Amino acid sequence: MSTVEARAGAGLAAPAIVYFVLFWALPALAALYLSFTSYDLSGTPQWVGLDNYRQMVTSDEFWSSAWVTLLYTVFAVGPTIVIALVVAVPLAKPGRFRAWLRGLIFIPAVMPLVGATVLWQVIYSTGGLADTIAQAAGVGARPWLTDSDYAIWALLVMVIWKYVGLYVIIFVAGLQALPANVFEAAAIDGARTLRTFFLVTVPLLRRTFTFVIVVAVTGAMQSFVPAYLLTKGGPVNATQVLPLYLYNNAFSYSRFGYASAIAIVLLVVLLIFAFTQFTLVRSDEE
Amino acid sequence: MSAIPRRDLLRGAALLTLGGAVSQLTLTGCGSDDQPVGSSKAGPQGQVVVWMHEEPANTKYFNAKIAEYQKKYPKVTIKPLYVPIANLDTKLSTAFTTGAPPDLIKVGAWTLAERASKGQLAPLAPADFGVGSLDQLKSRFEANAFAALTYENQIYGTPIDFNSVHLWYRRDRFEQAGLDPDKPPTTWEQIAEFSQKLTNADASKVGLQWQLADNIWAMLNFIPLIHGLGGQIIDESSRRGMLNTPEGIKALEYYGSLGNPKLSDPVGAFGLFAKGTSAMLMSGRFTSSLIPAINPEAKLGKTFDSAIVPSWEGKEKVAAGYSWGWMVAKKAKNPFTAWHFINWLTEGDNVDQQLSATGLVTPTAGWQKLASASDKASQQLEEQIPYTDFGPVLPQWTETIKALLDSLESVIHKKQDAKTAATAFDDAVGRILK
Amino acid sequence: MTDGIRVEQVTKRYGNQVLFADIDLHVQDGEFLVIVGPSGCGKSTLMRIVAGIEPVSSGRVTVGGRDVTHAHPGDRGIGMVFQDYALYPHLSVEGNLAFGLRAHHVPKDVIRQRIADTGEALGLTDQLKKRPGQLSGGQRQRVALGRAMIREPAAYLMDEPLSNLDAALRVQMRAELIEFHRRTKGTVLYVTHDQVEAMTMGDRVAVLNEGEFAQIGTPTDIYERPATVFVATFLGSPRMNLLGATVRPFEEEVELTSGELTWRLPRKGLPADLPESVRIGFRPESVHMRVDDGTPAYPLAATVSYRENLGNESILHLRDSTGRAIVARLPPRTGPRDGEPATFQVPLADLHLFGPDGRACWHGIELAADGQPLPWSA
Amino acid sequence: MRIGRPLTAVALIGFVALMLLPLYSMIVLASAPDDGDLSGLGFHGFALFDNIGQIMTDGRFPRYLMNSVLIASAVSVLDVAISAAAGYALARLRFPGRAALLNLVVIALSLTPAVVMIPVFVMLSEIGWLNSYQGLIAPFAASALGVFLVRQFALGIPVQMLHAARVDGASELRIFLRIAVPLLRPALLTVLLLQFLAQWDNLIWPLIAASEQELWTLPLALSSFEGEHGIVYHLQTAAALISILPPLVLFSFLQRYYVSGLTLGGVKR
Repeated sequence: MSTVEARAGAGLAAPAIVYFVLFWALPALAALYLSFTSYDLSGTPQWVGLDNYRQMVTSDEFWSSAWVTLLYTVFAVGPTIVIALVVAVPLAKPGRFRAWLRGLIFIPAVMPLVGATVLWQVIYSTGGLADTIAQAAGVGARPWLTDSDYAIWALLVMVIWKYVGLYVIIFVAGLQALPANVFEAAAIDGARTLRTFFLVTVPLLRRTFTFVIVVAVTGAMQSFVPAYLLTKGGPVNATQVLPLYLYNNAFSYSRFGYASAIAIVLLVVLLIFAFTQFTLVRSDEE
Repeated sequence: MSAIPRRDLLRGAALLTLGGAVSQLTLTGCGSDDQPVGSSKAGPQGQVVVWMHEEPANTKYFNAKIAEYQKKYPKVTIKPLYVPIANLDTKLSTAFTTGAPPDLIKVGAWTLAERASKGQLAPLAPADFGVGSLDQLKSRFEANAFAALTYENQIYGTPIDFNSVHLWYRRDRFEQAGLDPDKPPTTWEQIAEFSQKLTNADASKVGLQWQLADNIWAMLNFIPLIHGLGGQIIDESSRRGMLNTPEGIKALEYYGSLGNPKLSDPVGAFGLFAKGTSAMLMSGRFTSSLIPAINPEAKLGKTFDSAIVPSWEGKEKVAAGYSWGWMVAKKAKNPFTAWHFINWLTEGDNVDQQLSATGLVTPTAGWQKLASASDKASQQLEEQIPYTDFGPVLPQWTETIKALLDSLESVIHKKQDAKTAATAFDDAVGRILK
Repeated sequence: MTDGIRVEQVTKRYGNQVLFADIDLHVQDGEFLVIVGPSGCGKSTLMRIVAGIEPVSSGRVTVGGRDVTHAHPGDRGIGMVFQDYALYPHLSVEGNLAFGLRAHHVPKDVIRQRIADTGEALGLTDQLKKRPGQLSGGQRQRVALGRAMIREPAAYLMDEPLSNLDAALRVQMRAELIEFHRRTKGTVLYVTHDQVEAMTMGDRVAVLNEGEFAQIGTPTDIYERPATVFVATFLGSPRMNLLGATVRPFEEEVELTSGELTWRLPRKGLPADLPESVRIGFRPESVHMRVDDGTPAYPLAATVSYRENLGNESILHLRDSTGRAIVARLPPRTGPRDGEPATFQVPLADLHLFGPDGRACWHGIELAADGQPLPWSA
Repeated sequence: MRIGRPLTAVALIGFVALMLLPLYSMIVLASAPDDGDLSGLGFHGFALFDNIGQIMTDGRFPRYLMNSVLIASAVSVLDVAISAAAGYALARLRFPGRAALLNLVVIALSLTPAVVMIPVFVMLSEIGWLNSYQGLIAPFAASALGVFLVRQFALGIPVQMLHAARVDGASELRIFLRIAVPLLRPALLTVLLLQFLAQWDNLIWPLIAASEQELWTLPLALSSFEGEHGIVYHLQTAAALISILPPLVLFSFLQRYYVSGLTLGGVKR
């Protein structure tokens, strides 16, 4: 029996194993090797030992990018999850109207980033929609993308706008799987049910949370396309997240060895994070 | 230092999993591409793959020209690929990595040094142009035309989209500010003075606005300032950053004193100028058609106009220029035909057609006399060519100029004073070029 | 079909841990055998070994005389009913019943016929198109049974099938299962931790503890002649009272001293090699109010700590003079009041003696079986 | 307490309105005949259909759109198949290599795609898969996210049910196809949607892996509106508007399955 099970398991997993070995494990090994070399995408990788890592830890740009990445991850993941959950609770109830609302919120998520960023560049430009709203709100126009203090937040607003719908859908699904009585009690319509929400609904959604957090954090820490397209990492590198710094080093400066070293550092950080999460998941399962 | 042959490591991935048979095939396949297809005897034939960036007007013109050429030389197939401009370099870098690049590329001349230093490009061979010597070839172009296309005394390409940056200004804004629109500023000191008059209280309208947050434009904006003062960005022989000098700091301070970096437009400084938010712009010949495309209400000669690049009072004029180049990959299978095609594009009235259809200048000798070059901006470009500087020629150009951009940005955004920013740049250059 | 189920010399190890070693069990053809034991005793694993869900480490399993030790679960000729039914929630009742037949490529018309028959036998004819989620607990139970039946297995395996039902339904389903067995005469191996199920349903009961069968026998046998302290205390509620005692030969009798109690048992009928230290066992229902009716019984002085009135009976929690807890089960509204001292008695025939190894050395009932007059001393 | 209900509704509609404002602005921009106005609030001229017409008759845009649909569909279907099998096996079967696969999945989840791009590129070039649909599809044929999600979900399938099927005589493959797959449907649809969207947005890979315009995809088409000196954004937003439609159709089609019980291995056991 166990041989049957083992054979079946191996058979079902085989395509995935082949895929992950070919497209991730071997390239990861290549990246690990290249991180100890100087490699400009042509010629021969030159072994340089720990030079890349040494250069990384002494580079202000690396540390500033690491800080921006931390900021970006925390403030992309946190608000997205909170907003998504708060919105998902009333939206999780059945009904055609709510289905429509879910669909509307989801639209930004299906828009290619290339299109979305141009839209937001227009919104954020001087005299654009963001200024109009800010003026109507009495805040006054702001240099959204051109001030290093604002740009990261402007970027985050776009990112949250873009992805919150996706997480709403995941939470709605998670909520709908809860027993109906809990779910009904959890609608936010008063102080008492607000407490139910925090004491009952949120704890019951723990597994959904785990999944969402792992996905959102690993996604945020690897994403560079929004910053790359919206601000090119500027102004004054204020929005240069680590993956963008990596991408620039790899493909603009042809320092593939150095870029690989950054990737390995990111990998280690994310592995620690993922394994922590997995441990939590596991303790949750048994 | 140990070294592993270039692709062995990466190929390992394929070998490990696909077994010997496939790699055997590809290995034998690698060795067989050293026979050039066309030659001066056989004439142009075979396939030429061309990559360039996407630009609607050019795409249309170029496709038409390919059809025309293929009709004339039926044995040739030209296969163009139009890549979004932001991604062209990434695409090229990866293509060169596999050793199977396109035959012909049109890229910014500023990336030439990097590609040439990696041995990716073939030096220009006069024979491919049907001439006996390089000098003969050069004589068919403007005198300064190859300056941007030379690396370590080797020419690697022919110029196209040749530009020298000069001054653009809004006549309407000048009038509103009580300035004479027929007397544009001629010195940087005047520019500063005019800018002051053209800037309103909250700096929502400004005088001269630089093109910010962009590598190549950072260089094009800054070179006239620092070179005009007799300074240098880097010393190419000693490979040192030179911003932390009196000239460098003065240029940086001047750069930081103009415009408002917080103004924002999806088309950057071009958009601000097109809408009249800024009154002056340092830009190239293409500006005359770009501005009305952004804002149809802006009209050349009426709303805006152009002038020669300013100089520092009592100093020589220095203009910054850039050029794109046609280059042929060293591994091209068909270099003769590629160059033949490029040469053909400069023959007859093709240069004239190209200029009127796309606004791209191929600086062949006498181009300025063509019908399509009769406009003011073309004449200004022609006038500036002798004193046009194309900036440093470095394999590490992108990273170096990014460092320059960082320093310029931190000065104009008031994150650092000029001295600190200059030092930061020199340090960065030290690291990059070591 | 003959020979039921045989488990021979089966050993199951997980890594270094031995769950059970060289275990034997024979479920006779047509027999309803219940394995009972506390959770974690290995009873479910044993059943899963028979089912083929768990591989054996060594040993042999036969079903209907056929060696199935290494056969796929689907090829063992067994039908199984799972603890929480394990019905396929996305399939209709029909789909659930047909699943196994389809897997065995039984012709369509045969499947249709068998579904109809099974549905009728189990009163599910009107539910065939419904999904498990739309059924009541009892109906689901019947579907689970039907799924096991429909393939006409040589033996049935039932893994705590009633444990998730509420009390009333459990009684009803218990009756249905007994009726099912009577009707089909199928061989059933039934696992439960519930002693009531074990006692009421099994032709025989096998008590499993820590990987070993403590006793296999008829329910009566197991209740009246528990082979070990474990069996004695596991079956019966409230559990059997146990008092440690020392044994001293005393002329023709044997004196058992336990705290302030001194009971003398006739030497005759007792094993000769009675250990020096034993445990005296008697069930709560064997503690009676003292009456001198001549039945041989031993006195027991104790005080009532508290009582539970269950309506049909009273459970008295007693404490003797040395503070040991003893439980008595009396008819309702009888016995002394709380806090009152009283003297109870325990009939000799209801006594059990267990050695220090936990094995029974003597059951009072064996004397009674002899029909001899029993002396009783004070 | 009852007052809360209309308040919730108002807050909800307010939030949705806020989400939709940029989209409204986008329609305004996409409808403009030129790039002059930036406020994005009021229409000045309505040339939406002209703009869309101009894009669609360009010749390449419809082709890119079709490629995107094709590649995103192929990738997401493949990913669903491979992730379903692997995720189920990881959660519910014991087999040699299980721990290794789980580690691979976590590594893949944590590894920045930019660095794997070059080795994968070289590898595909060695086997001649550049410039082909398979070269665009294979590198995304499975996803760590998909395997991870399916595994989480499959942990919610009671083991008993699988045992029941085994006792019923079903082969492991039959159990996977007839029991696990139907039960995993919500998770599989989620994987389908997530991967479809990821491919819909994939900019870099089609760019570098394909050198034939016939193989390029939508993000490249959108990027192509960006020229050397800025961007033609009224056309680009119009193109972006078109590109919303296919995934939106897919989503509304999936929504009724998708939302009907994605437990993520949730509270049900």
